[in-house]
Amino acid sequence: MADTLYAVAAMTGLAALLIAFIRMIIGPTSADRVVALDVMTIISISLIVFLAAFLERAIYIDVAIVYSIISFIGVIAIARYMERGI
Amino acid sequence: MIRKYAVILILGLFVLMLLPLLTELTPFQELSPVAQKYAGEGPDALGSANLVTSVVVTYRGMDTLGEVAVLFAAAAGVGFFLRRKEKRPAPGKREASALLKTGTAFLLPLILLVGVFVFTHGHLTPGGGFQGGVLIASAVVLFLFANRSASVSRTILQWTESLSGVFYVAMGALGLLLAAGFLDSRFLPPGEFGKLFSAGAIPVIYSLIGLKVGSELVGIIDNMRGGAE
Amino acid sequence: MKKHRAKNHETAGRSIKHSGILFLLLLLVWFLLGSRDLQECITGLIVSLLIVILTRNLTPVLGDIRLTPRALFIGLWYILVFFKELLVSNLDVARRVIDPKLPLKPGIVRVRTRLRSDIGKMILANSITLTPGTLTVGIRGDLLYIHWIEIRHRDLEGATRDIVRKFEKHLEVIFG
Amino acid sequence: MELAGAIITLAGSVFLFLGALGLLRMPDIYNRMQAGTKATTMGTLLFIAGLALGFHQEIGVARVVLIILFVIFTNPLSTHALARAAHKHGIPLAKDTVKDDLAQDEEARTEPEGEGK
Amino acid sequence: MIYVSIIGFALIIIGLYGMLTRRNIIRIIIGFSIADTGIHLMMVSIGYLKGRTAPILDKAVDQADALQRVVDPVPSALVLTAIVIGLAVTALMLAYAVRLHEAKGSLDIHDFKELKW
Repeated sequence: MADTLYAVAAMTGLAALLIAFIRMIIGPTSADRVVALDVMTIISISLIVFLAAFLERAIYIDVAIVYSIISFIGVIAIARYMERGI
Repeated sequence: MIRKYAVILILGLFVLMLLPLLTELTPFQELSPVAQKYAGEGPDALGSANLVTSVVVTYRGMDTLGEVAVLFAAAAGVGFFLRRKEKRPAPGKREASALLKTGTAFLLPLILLVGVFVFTHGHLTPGGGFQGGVLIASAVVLFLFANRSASVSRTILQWTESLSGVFYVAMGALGLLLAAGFLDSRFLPPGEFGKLFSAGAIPVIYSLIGLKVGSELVGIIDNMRGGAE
Repeated sequence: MKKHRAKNHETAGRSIKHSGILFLLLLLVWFLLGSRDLQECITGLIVSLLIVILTRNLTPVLGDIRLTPRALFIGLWYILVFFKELLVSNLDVARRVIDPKLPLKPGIVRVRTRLRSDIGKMILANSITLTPGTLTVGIRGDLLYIHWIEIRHRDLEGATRDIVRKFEKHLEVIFG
Repeated sequence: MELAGAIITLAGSVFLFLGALGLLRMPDIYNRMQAGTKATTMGTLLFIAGLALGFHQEIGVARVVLIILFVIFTNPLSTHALARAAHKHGIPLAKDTVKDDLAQDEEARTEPEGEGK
Repeated sequence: MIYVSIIGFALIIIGLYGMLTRRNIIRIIIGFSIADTGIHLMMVSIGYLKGRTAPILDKAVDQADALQRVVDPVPSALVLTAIVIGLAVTALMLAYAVRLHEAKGSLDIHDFKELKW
């Protein structure tokens, strides 16, 4: 029962990833694409934790932490570039 | 028009050249003999839980030394191309939002800490010197993005980089003197498997690599920022 | 890094307070990251101390936090308020997204905050961004520019009352 | 315990999905950010918390708490930076936008801003 | 893991195509970066063994059955090296692009005719 629910949750997460990807492809402005990429990153972090739980490897959580930090800095970099700050 | 056909021809030749990589690729059923030696002996002999780390730092330590040297050469090249005598904030650059400045002042130490964690736990977690160095560099990059007029102290950077490089090579020489060969990490006690102070000199060497990589990357970023007008 | 000279007694006190809070925070993060045996403790202490010393020239933003018992209690209460607002906000967004007509009336309004400290403003802006239909777009002094998904008040006072007050009354106690 | 975790994770994934859907449906970038930030922050929070509840022996709770704290702090900050950049970049608001005080004030004063003091 | 190999192969070809057809130097560098990533993916996929896990020993993977449970660590180590070298090369190319831009005020590869015959 619980495993089925978890699997459904992961599938929903993957679907969300795909939808955000559509926005990244069509997004009229660069800011739209960056927002879509940010959302995709956050969904991926959730899915990495999901994998860590189901493969029973706690070490994959470290990957999620570092990924969230790097994506934050990447978004800030693009934002500062767009407002001509760097 | 000819250009287009030339491009297609070159790409086709590349596909032909690289296609055997795909078609001849037979997935391994077992670990290769080298990997069997590393995976079988590595944990006992070196005490490192992360097999990739034991390969990178000890078994293939010379490769890593060369890699660090290449990175150093690249940093020096970037510095050579883009070096400026003095730096001033270019006019017309917009200040960052006050919220971002506050957030940076608060997040910078935390990201630095995670970076240090990643490179000190290279033998236990998926981290390591290069990943930790990149995290440290990105923390400094965040600071530079948020504060237009800020600059990084060159003296600190150069001292960190040189000292960690010198100590890295010195650790390698110590391995030559006290253990089996250059960059052999077994001259410190192996400690208890899975603890922080274990795996001989691997954490020390990887921390030095982390500091060196971090300061080199910060140097590259700083030079690029000063060079772009 | 950026030079910050402690000019008088008050800024020096603020700086020391900042360092202390930052040190505790770093230790907490270190323990959350790794295991908690003796070797980790010693390394964590040394690393945190080093980082606090290295970053001493940054703006001491954490020095504005008040550490009175009342502030701590309000802080815990604030977390509950915040999570409630987060939940409401998500149900609100969900309703809007699912509704086929997309009920929107967006615009950017000004609001005024009474908070003086930088960190207080940051927490306030973050809270506003995460709560129903509002998104902080800009800040200038004590004016915040909020993108509001459904404008209910066009004037500054009404918008301030609707968006800011519910957080501000708690944050005022914690940060001043 | 495991069932409760699974239900929380499912709720989180629904929020993630709604956030992505909002990203697709909303008319302009600022409204997209509204959906993107709020729903995904809450979604990630619930998703990860549910997993931590169900699998606390396997993955440990401490690091999961760290991820949640980090996401709560940085996600609104990066969204704010991006929204500000989009506004400065001149990306227009949707057609049915009622008012834009920021652009109004921006025109009134031309000096560089952002100091906050 | 033949899929990963195919994706890596496709990335290499896409990157090469970009490098050959684009005129802007920055885009050429991006093409190089994409091809680089494709090479990394192919190298990692060669070391993969079906049903095995990352070569890091902890509570979940015992030292005793490590030989049966982990993937090949050598390609991973090589990819670590390759990533760092790729980063160094990219940084150097970007620095050179900055200098070219300063020299000619343009990043179009067709404006640099000195080496053409």
